[in-house]
Amino acid sequence: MTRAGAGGVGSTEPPRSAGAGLAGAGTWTSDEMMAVAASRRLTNDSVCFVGIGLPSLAANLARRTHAPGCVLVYESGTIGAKPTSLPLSIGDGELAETADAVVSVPEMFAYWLQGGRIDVGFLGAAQIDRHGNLNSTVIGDYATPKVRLPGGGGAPEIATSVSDVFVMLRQSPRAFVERLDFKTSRGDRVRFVVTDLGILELRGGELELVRVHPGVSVDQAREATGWELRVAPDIEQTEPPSRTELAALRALETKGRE
Amino acid sequence: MTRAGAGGVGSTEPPRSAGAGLAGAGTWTSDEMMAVAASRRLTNDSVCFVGIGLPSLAANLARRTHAPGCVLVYESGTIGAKPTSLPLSIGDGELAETADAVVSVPEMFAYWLQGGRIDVGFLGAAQIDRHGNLNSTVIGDYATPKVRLPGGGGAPEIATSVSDVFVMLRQSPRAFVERLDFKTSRGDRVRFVVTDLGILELRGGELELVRVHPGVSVDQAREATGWELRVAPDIEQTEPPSRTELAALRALETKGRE
Amino acid sequence: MAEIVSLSDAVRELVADEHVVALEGFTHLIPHAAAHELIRQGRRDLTLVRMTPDVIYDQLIGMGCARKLVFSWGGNPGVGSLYRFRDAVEHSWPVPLELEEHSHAGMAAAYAAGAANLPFGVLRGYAGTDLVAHTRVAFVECPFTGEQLAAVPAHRPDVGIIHAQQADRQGNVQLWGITGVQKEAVLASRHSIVTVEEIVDEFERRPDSVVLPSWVVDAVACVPRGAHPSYAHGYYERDNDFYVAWEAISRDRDVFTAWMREHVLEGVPA
Amino acid sequence: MAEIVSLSDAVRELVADEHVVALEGFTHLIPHAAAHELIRQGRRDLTLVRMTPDVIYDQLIGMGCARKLVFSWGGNPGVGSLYRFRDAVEHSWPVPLELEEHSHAGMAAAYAAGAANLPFGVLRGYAGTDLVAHTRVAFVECPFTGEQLAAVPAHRPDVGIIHAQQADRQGNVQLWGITGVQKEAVLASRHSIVTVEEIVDEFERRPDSVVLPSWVVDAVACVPRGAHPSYAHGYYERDNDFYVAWEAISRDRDVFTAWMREHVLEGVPA
Repeated sequence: MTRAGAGGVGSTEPPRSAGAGLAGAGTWTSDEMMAVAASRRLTNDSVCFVGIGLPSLAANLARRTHAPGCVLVYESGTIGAKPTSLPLSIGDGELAETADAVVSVPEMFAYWLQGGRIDVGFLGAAQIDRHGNLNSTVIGDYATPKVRLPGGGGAPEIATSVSDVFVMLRQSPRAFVERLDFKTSRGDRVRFVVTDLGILELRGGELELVRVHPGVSVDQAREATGWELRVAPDIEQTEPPSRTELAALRALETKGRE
Repeated sequence: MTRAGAGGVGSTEPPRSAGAGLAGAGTWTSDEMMAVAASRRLTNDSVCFVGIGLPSLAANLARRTHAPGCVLVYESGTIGAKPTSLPLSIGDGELAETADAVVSVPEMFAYWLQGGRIDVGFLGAAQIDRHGNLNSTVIGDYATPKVRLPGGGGAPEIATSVSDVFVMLRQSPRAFVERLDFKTSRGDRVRFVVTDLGILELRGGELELVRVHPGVSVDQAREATGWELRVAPDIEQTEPPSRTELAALRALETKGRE
Repeated sequence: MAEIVSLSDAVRELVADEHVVALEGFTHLIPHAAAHELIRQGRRDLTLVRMTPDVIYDQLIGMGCARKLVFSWGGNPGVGSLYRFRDAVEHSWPVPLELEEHSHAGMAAAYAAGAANLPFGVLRGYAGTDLVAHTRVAFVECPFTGEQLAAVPAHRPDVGIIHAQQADRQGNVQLWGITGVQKEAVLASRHSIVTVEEIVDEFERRPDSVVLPSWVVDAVACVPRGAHPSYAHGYYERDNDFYVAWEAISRDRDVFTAWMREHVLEGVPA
Repeated sequence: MAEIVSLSDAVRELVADEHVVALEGFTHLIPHAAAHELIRQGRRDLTLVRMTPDVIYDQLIGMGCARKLVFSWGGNPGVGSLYRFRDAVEHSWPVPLELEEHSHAGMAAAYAAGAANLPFGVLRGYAGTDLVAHTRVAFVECPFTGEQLAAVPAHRPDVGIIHAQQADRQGNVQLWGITGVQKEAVLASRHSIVTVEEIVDEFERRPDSVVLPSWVVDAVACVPRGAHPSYAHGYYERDNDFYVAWEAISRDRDVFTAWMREHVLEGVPA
């Protein structure tokens, strides 16, 4: 419940500029671009720890496009869930109904997450630093916070138990900060960060901009970052969402809203 | 699997004197007397950790006579088993089929036994000392044993996790010893020991003979004990098995053998 | 053996001021009706334990029932903030709220340790986070490998409260679907209350279901729709509109107070 | 993802001499056919792990496959002694057998720790017994209460082997009835082999069943009656006569050797 969506991207941040950030591309929203970009990094063999919101959208999109074998594990205890529509919460009934098995929450965290059986974990946050460390706990001082956020939930151990952490987080100087107000989870295993502007990868311990989404400039990404952003020499533009990806995504979203 | 029956009374010892020890009473065997005497100590509220053999017979007899509410828990994971016949092993299919629930063995030992939810645990052994400590591990030296016994199984933690330990063990100087060859489980929680000769209770940290079975003399019990046996001043004779008890017992045994 | 009683009797008899109380249900079978009864009976200074203090604890906290919260994720899932929780932490309204904050893995290990009657649970966690400085966690060394692992103190609530689909007439309980940490919450607690959708003559056992035998439960109360606005698998769906609507109700002290008066304080006790 | 292969291929590929191997099944679903395959393929110097090394390990030990035994109860359940086990311990026949002896609770905690990828398991046990001096156990102090608790090193076998009722064509596995410690044995092991009664198109899920998804299993082999003489709930009953007969077979080295030659070495591989 700390993944993007609940703890970060989706809900505690107001939707900033869905679509508008794409400077006229206009045929998809920035949320859709983020979901598509993240889904492409999942493979047919991936076992993913999935949260609600964009991560769930990305993982379910992967299952419906290039990675039908991708296994979805929700921290509520559902292993191998195959939802037909986007779940409203990580504990939706359909996850249990379509799962290979449902286990208890203590078992999920002990045997499955800590057990080292999960390849990919999605995380969101309110703040990220250049090393991929995340804050989803407080803005301001812990004892006298300016904003009390939901807290870490699964994040501290997801961040250290999965092989690859995928972060999904809208890019802004408020979120991409020089210094976290609180370190909720460690960045060591962050593989990349998908934002509404592009994709960053952790290279040599520091996040580096490796892709900008269509219609986004490197300067925009720099301005949206609270530290001096490293830019990869070989930076490329993200491949725009394909017709197939968008169709699959919208089918999912529509069903989820019905 | 270390309870009387598997680890002690029932099988590793040859049947010594079934019936004969009762000096002509002749209408029940000493096994039956032991099962009846143990079953009487169970109440309608008892939650029992049951092994195979005499303990299972005693607990199932209690359920069929004065304690229909007595809950049987087998270490194989079956909670609230209601077998119609005597199980052949602690893992018989009928235990699972008639149980309220079946849990994993790690859960059984962690949440249910160590959890402190079991009132009564039955134990057998090859040796017992005057403090109720038991040996079901080796006769002779551990590294170069004269006889390698099956080992502790559940006994070490049963002996310290249940409220009351009931020991069932045939009485002989070979079994009732001054000094154990190996301490497999502690005697602190032993409430009484049912033997083929009588009943001993742990009083002030030492076992004391409080009952002799019909046809058994106190001297017989003394001779069958490897230390100087304390005898309760108020020692009584065990009430012989009633017609009801014997009928219920034999119905169970017959079904078990079918 | 569980007694089958009314919810108000169960709460009256088993939950006292200053108790440590865990109401569990991980996104599913959240015992809302029981929380409302705690509010109606005016319990104070509770230490509330729950992995995901969502709307149910927002209500308890906003009504001033809690002195301390032990938790790992406090939000309105899929919607946003819990404003009553935030108001208590940020502005001590209506009373100050002490926090003992864990990760999900730490909370789960603490419940499992409690259920197993151990004083602490062990996990590979917390290390390298700022949580370490702000919660009850210690590090223990593996006597075989030398590795440092996190230890969390076991949860041992005075009362564990859950909602389940069914009880039988003997007070045995069955729940299924997402079963979360409910078994551990009941087994870790000194006493337990289970509200159920219905009382049946005999269970039909379900795959991945949890059965709690009557002798580990103190009180069973039949409260149909007792998990609303969360859901009861096989009985009713999550009332997602309510979660969305809670955002506006929770955001304002007066709106919240009026809503609670109308819907809970003056509601019909179960 | 599990591959569906023959038992002999699975054993050939995954089990090597000197491996630590756990064959589990608590009185039920004991993987006898897999043990026979280990014997036929002549594995040596294995460290065999099992809570209840009953007839299955008596056979492996008597055939000289094992160098070490990690266990908690070694008898012929309901019958008596394991004479091959005793002969190895008492007279080093056919080879010496090192023992690492635990209690059931300790073995269960060690498997659970292994499944959870922890280096040790914690329990309230062993204290005050002579086991402490003869096994791998240590005591750790609770950092919150000061209580001393036993720590056992996690089981992390090279290969875990179990028998289950069913696999589906993707290699997902389902077992039910008494499920023992099999889930933990598989999850604690680096590799795993599951023999099954049958391969089905789709599971019918059962109450209290365990499902192991294909991606945590290495090899599935279809071996009907692969648990005989133990039983497979819903398929066949325990062959109690065999357990009783084993007493006489096991008691004598020559009788044992002849029996194994006839029934296992010259038996038809699965």
